[in-house]
Amino acid sequence: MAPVSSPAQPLPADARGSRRQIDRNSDLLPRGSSEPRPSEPAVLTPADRTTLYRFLVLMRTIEERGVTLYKQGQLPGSFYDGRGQEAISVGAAFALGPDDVISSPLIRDLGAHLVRGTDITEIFRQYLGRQNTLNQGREGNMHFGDHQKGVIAPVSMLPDMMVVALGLAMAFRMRGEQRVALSFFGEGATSPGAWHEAMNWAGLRREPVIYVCENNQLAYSTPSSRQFAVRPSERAKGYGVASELVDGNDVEAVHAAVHTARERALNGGGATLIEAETMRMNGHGSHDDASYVDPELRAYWEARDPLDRYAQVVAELGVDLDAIRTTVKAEVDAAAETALATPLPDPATAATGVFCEGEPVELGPGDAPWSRFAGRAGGPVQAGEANDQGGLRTEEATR
Amino acid sequence: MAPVSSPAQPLPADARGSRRQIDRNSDLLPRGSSEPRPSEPAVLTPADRTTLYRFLVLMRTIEERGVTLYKQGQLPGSFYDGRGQEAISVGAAFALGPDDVISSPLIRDLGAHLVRGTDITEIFRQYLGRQNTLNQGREGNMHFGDHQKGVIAPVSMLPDMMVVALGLAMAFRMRGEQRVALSFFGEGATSPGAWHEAMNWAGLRREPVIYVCENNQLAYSTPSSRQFAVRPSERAKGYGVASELVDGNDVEAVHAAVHTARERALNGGGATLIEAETMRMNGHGSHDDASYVDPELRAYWEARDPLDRYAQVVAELGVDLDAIRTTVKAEVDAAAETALATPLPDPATAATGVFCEGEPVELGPGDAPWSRFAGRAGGPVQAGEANDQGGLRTEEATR
Amino acid sequence: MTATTTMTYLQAITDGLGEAMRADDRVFLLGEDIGAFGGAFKATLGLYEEFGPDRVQDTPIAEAAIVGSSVGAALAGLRPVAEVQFADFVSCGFDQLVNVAGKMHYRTGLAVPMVLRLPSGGGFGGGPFHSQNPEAWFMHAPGLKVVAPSTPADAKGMLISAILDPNPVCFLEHKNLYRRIKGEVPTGLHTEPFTARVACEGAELTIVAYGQMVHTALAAAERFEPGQIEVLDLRSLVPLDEDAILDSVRKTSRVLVLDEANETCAAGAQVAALIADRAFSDLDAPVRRLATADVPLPFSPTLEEQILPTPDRVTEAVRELLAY
Amino acid sequence: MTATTTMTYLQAITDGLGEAMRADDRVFLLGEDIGAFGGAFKATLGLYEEFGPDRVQDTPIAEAAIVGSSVGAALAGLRPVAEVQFADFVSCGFDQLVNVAGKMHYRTGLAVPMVLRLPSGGGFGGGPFHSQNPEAWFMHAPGLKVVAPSTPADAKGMLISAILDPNPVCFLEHKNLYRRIKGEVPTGLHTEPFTARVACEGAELTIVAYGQMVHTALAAAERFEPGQIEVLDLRSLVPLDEDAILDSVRKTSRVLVLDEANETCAAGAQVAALIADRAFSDLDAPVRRLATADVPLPFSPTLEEQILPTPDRVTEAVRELLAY
Ligand SMILES: Cc1ncc(C[n+]2csc(CCOP(=O)(O)OP(=O)(O)O)c2C)c(N)n1
Ligand SMILES: Cc1ncc(C[n+]2csc(CCOP(=O)(O)OP(=O)(O)O)c2C)c(N)n1
Ligand SMILES: [Mg+2]
Ligand SMILES: [Mg+2]
Repeated sequence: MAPVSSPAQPLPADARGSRRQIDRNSDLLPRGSSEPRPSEPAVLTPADRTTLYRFLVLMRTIEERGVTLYKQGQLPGSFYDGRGQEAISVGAAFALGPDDVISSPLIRDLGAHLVRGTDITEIFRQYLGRQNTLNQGREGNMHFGDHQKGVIAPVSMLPDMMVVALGLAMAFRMRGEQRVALSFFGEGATSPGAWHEAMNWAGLRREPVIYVCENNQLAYSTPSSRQFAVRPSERAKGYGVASELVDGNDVEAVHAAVHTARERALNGGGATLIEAETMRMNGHGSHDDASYVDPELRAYWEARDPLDRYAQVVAELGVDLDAIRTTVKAEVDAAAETALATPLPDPATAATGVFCEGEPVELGPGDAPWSRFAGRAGGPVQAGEANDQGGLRTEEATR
Repeated sequence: MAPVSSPAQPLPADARGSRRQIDRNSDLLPRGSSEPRPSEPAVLTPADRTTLYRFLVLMRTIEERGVTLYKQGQLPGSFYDGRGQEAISVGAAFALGPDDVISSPLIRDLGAHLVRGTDITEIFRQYLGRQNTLNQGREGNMHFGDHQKGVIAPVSMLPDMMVVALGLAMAFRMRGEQRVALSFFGEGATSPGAWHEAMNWAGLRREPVIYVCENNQLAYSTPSSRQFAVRPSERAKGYGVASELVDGNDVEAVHAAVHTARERALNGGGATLIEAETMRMNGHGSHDDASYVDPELRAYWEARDPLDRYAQVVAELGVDLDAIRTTVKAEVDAAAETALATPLPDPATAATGVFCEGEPVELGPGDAPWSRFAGRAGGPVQAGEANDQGGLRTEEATR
Repeated sequence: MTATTTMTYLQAITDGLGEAMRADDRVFLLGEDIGAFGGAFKATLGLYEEFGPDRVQDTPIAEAAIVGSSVGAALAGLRPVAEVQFADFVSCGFDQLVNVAGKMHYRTGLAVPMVLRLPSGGGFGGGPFHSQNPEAWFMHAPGLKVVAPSTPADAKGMLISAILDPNPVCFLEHKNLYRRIKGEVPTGLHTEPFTARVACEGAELTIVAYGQMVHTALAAAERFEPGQIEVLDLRSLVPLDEDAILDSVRKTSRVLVLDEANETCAAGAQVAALIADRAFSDLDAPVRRLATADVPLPFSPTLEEQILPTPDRVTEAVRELLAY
Repeated sequence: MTATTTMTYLQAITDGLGEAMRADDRVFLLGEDIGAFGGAFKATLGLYEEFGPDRVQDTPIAEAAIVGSSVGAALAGLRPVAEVQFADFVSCGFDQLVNVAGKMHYRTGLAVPMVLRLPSGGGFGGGPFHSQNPEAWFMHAPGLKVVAPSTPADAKGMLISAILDPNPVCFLEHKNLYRRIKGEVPTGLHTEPFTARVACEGAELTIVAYGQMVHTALAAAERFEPGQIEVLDLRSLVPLDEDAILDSVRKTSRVLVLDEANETCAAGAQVAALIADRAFSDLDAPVRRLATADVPLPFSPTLEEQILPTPDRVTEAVRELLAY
């Protein structure tokens, strides 16, 4: 890093009238700050832990199946997965309440969709380009979001959805709602200008938004050393955005960081950037053999696999991990089979719906499986019974 | 500013393989770094000081005349000036060598054009929309640059020319040239995404570029407190870009900062951002009465007028300030008269030259009036005799 | 009978914003310097005082964030109306507009009810970066509506319609009409449909125009016999009122398509292509266009006048076509 | 006789880059993942090894900076050739392209000799963000040249011509032709002028097309008698070879204008408007267009096929016109 000289001649404070005299920023102070709410710690019950593990396994199992489908030539286009990064999208989404909105999970973030309760048969259908309720076959792999679950589909342009999340957060603040918006992105996505505009605005206005940066060492073939000179969690300091660097392969660390960020946001403390350090263990997409990756580096992270690590924690609770894996595999197999039997979309629908003709649909609440949210605003969600559609009933796993 | 938490769980260094193992950044290390050159201090001779003062007066005098022309209805469009900020463009440009390139002076930066040797009659012609060699009447007030003097005309989109400066610097580095590119912009121009893309790239690649941010408290009506939560010279640390905060109303402080930045760049130390704190003393343009500005704030800065302050320094050298003012006024009057007698552009030229048909013209060397550059690469430029066309012969002023 | 007030085009916009905000508290404004200052053109004057800082928000200089945060707010159920200080700067938020806002409904089924106010156009010495007419870019981006009123009543009515519309609407307001054009404007929550309007009836030749060019066309039409020249004010570019265009051309059999925008791939190219296909057999003369040449709009008055379509040049083109 | 080699469209591009770099050491490449990796499509494969890291530069993900730094490098006398990973992402650098690069020469007299390589187009399941055809936006931005070759020889020749051109050139290379189309390519520093080319001669009807649509048109033409259908490959959109278009239409009197881009304000709208004005009296039938509807290009094969112009739909339109 280049040397940073200290200010040569700091001016007296009263020379900066803009801060003192014509500041109207107080206009925009978050509503939340006027009624502070007690912060709660990120306590996870054994059932929560089992649920988290189950989501990790579910994500891994679905994506492994996706890779197989790709190799079998069943998938149009390429296949994109988050192998090695499962702890991030699962841990982050698990810390959200039902009315929070994710804008958006990106291609490494299947876990976020799963935690919110997205139907896994529909997920396979979108992989396969079949008729489905998530994107009607209009969008490519992983470009979907179940808006009935408070998830917005991403665009490809990085990291545009950070800005959309900002707007959602702004609306929540303006209406005095206790909700946050969360956006995922890779470390490569910190280079485009949209990142800066979102960070600057979020820090300035203290919007209730959480930015989760997955620093997985690579942006396609480009190492992070060719992306920036200063890591994102450091850079956040230049925006008045709180930041935290976490081990992205530790699902509870990610969960705790997002929980803390959410508490901060709801208490009027504004935006947070969480940099979760991890490693992309597969190619950029399944077409990419990632031969440019140093085998030693891969080995380092292989040894820190987030599923293996969390398996130890959950096994100590006396949970039958094999039972979870077996149930999940059966579910995934069934979903994939159903999806494979689903027809391609009806060509007659190809050009419909460019414009909205009626009333806009509203974003629905997502599942919020963490025990903390049981019986809360989200309705009848119970810890361990989070997901009716994805078949994520943890009692099966915990017996 | 929101609290910034310290990294929760910093990972071991060998987990960041991208920095260690697949780093190819060394490919792009600046050529300059291989042959270190001795740094020179920013020594100003009495003649240099007189020249600097003369440029300050020239800028003020031209712009006062411009405001008068605006009030007389002689100018198409509005008029934009840099009253109160003269020390920045004058001091910064004075630290540049002949082959350095400015991309670009903005609407507060007339002084940069003057130091580089731009003809002042042509400057009046462009104000008046008359036929002129700087922009052929195609561009509005202050949107010009004399490329024969190594100055590139700005676009309006803020701060796009920072990115162009980056490309110029990149070319200088690639060719192993001892040149820098310098870009001016206001504190408001730090919010658009282009600022970030330029800063990130400049810091990462250590390009020989100097970014001069004029923090003049306001962006049109918007105070800097509504523009960012962390000031630009602090934010620069998040990019690996060296930075300095200077008193923008002290011409020698600005000069020294740019000189240091230039030395750094030529020695392979990469980019620098200089935040020069100052105050816009007129409206955004002459159409704007700036009634939204706090009178006390204005008074604070009025008392620190850069011309008044430097007049004291130069008077102590025994220089006859009135003589300078009188000569400058005569020059400016003459230039304005000639410009007023110049016809509007020939309509037949309106649609020509959208495309380049022949060979691209090359950027020419600018005047480099600092005694340090006397007799150097720039040719016959002597301290105090910098500008043949603008009539800036300091010997007249110093007798 | 609706009550009306005489207003400038600019006052009609301010009035429209105020009415929409009074009628629906989900409507809010954001943009650079639009708060207490009232905006570069004073289009939001008085609204900060009436509605407060949350509903009239000053933003940093960040067009991508202005557009993108409007998308987010719209998805959350608000009705953002964003001002871009000059339409020229929309290119800095272009990606958010065409890729995020425009494609959202088709891709996800989520509506993006937002309005982007774009003070556009030239004719007053704005130079290359304060005179642009970017509407054809948006017409070529599926999912965006694009409207460009020419009168105070339409400015207000179409602005309110745009705010009520569940889709992203690019609202081109012509800077050179702001204070130059006055007219009767219905009071209250007046709406106007996104259709064309016959600005002046005629039987022998149709001039198709929108925005400032409607006034240029009307000035030229006055030099002919009453009833000779029809001026069709498109008002809306997406949706394009194809029936109105074809009906008029079928009636007159001669057509001149005007654009203030640069000629190549302008709105007028689409209109001319439409006529050449669907009204071919009704035409008695070539489909002629008059547009700004493919040149950045220059600053100096002599140059700008040379580039923009003027009543004189329109008159000449009409004469030629009538003589064909 | 020029020596030739059989190459794919993609290989021809790599070959063209290499030849230009060997001939002029001011030429350098920049873009995301184009270095040792060779680019998302492998268009720069082997060039990093041959020319080293300064002349084949990996960049951060920053399209505005890719375009803007290319402008700066060009002003400094280099000849940058920038790759946008997919043409769709050019919208993120749109402002630098249209406002900085495009307007520089007119405003300042400074030339900006740079090439922006834009892997564009659909037909292979890329979905809304990996299939766009953005060329009409650039056509509507004065100061940019826009070319879109359809054959390997043209891809190489026009790429080298673009690099030699003193202006900013948007080079649309069609992703769906990369590996699908092979042909004879002249070796060495082969150049091609920015003019149209008759891809197939015919007397009864002209199909105007460019890029992938040339192949769609040729496939359709084969279903008619030899010598019946003329296919005009525009190759260059700015400058547009108006003479070639008018000559062909004057000869055949019937014309179908094809676009892979979304219909409204596409290149084809400009071509159709040109014909309707300047070849009006030579026409025996309406100027018909066939284009992709105004819809983001969908992902699933059944949907994408339904939206893109296909040989079947071209054939049908030709039949209709011949019967007119
Ligand atoms: C603005 C933009 N430019 C280029 C691309 C093409 N692209 C897709 S993914 C990718 C790499 C992203 O890296 P990172 O953000 O680190 O995410 P990761 O793939 O590592 O999860 C690139 C360059 C894009 N999607 N958006
Ligand atoms: C991208 C962009 N958006 C909006 C504008 C309109 N605009 C012109 S000057 C200005 C204020 C600039 O403030 P600052 O950068 O602080 O410079 P100053 O005028 O204070 O010197 C604005 C918003 C612009 N030029 N560019
Ligand atoms: Mg990454
Ligand atoms: Mg300022």
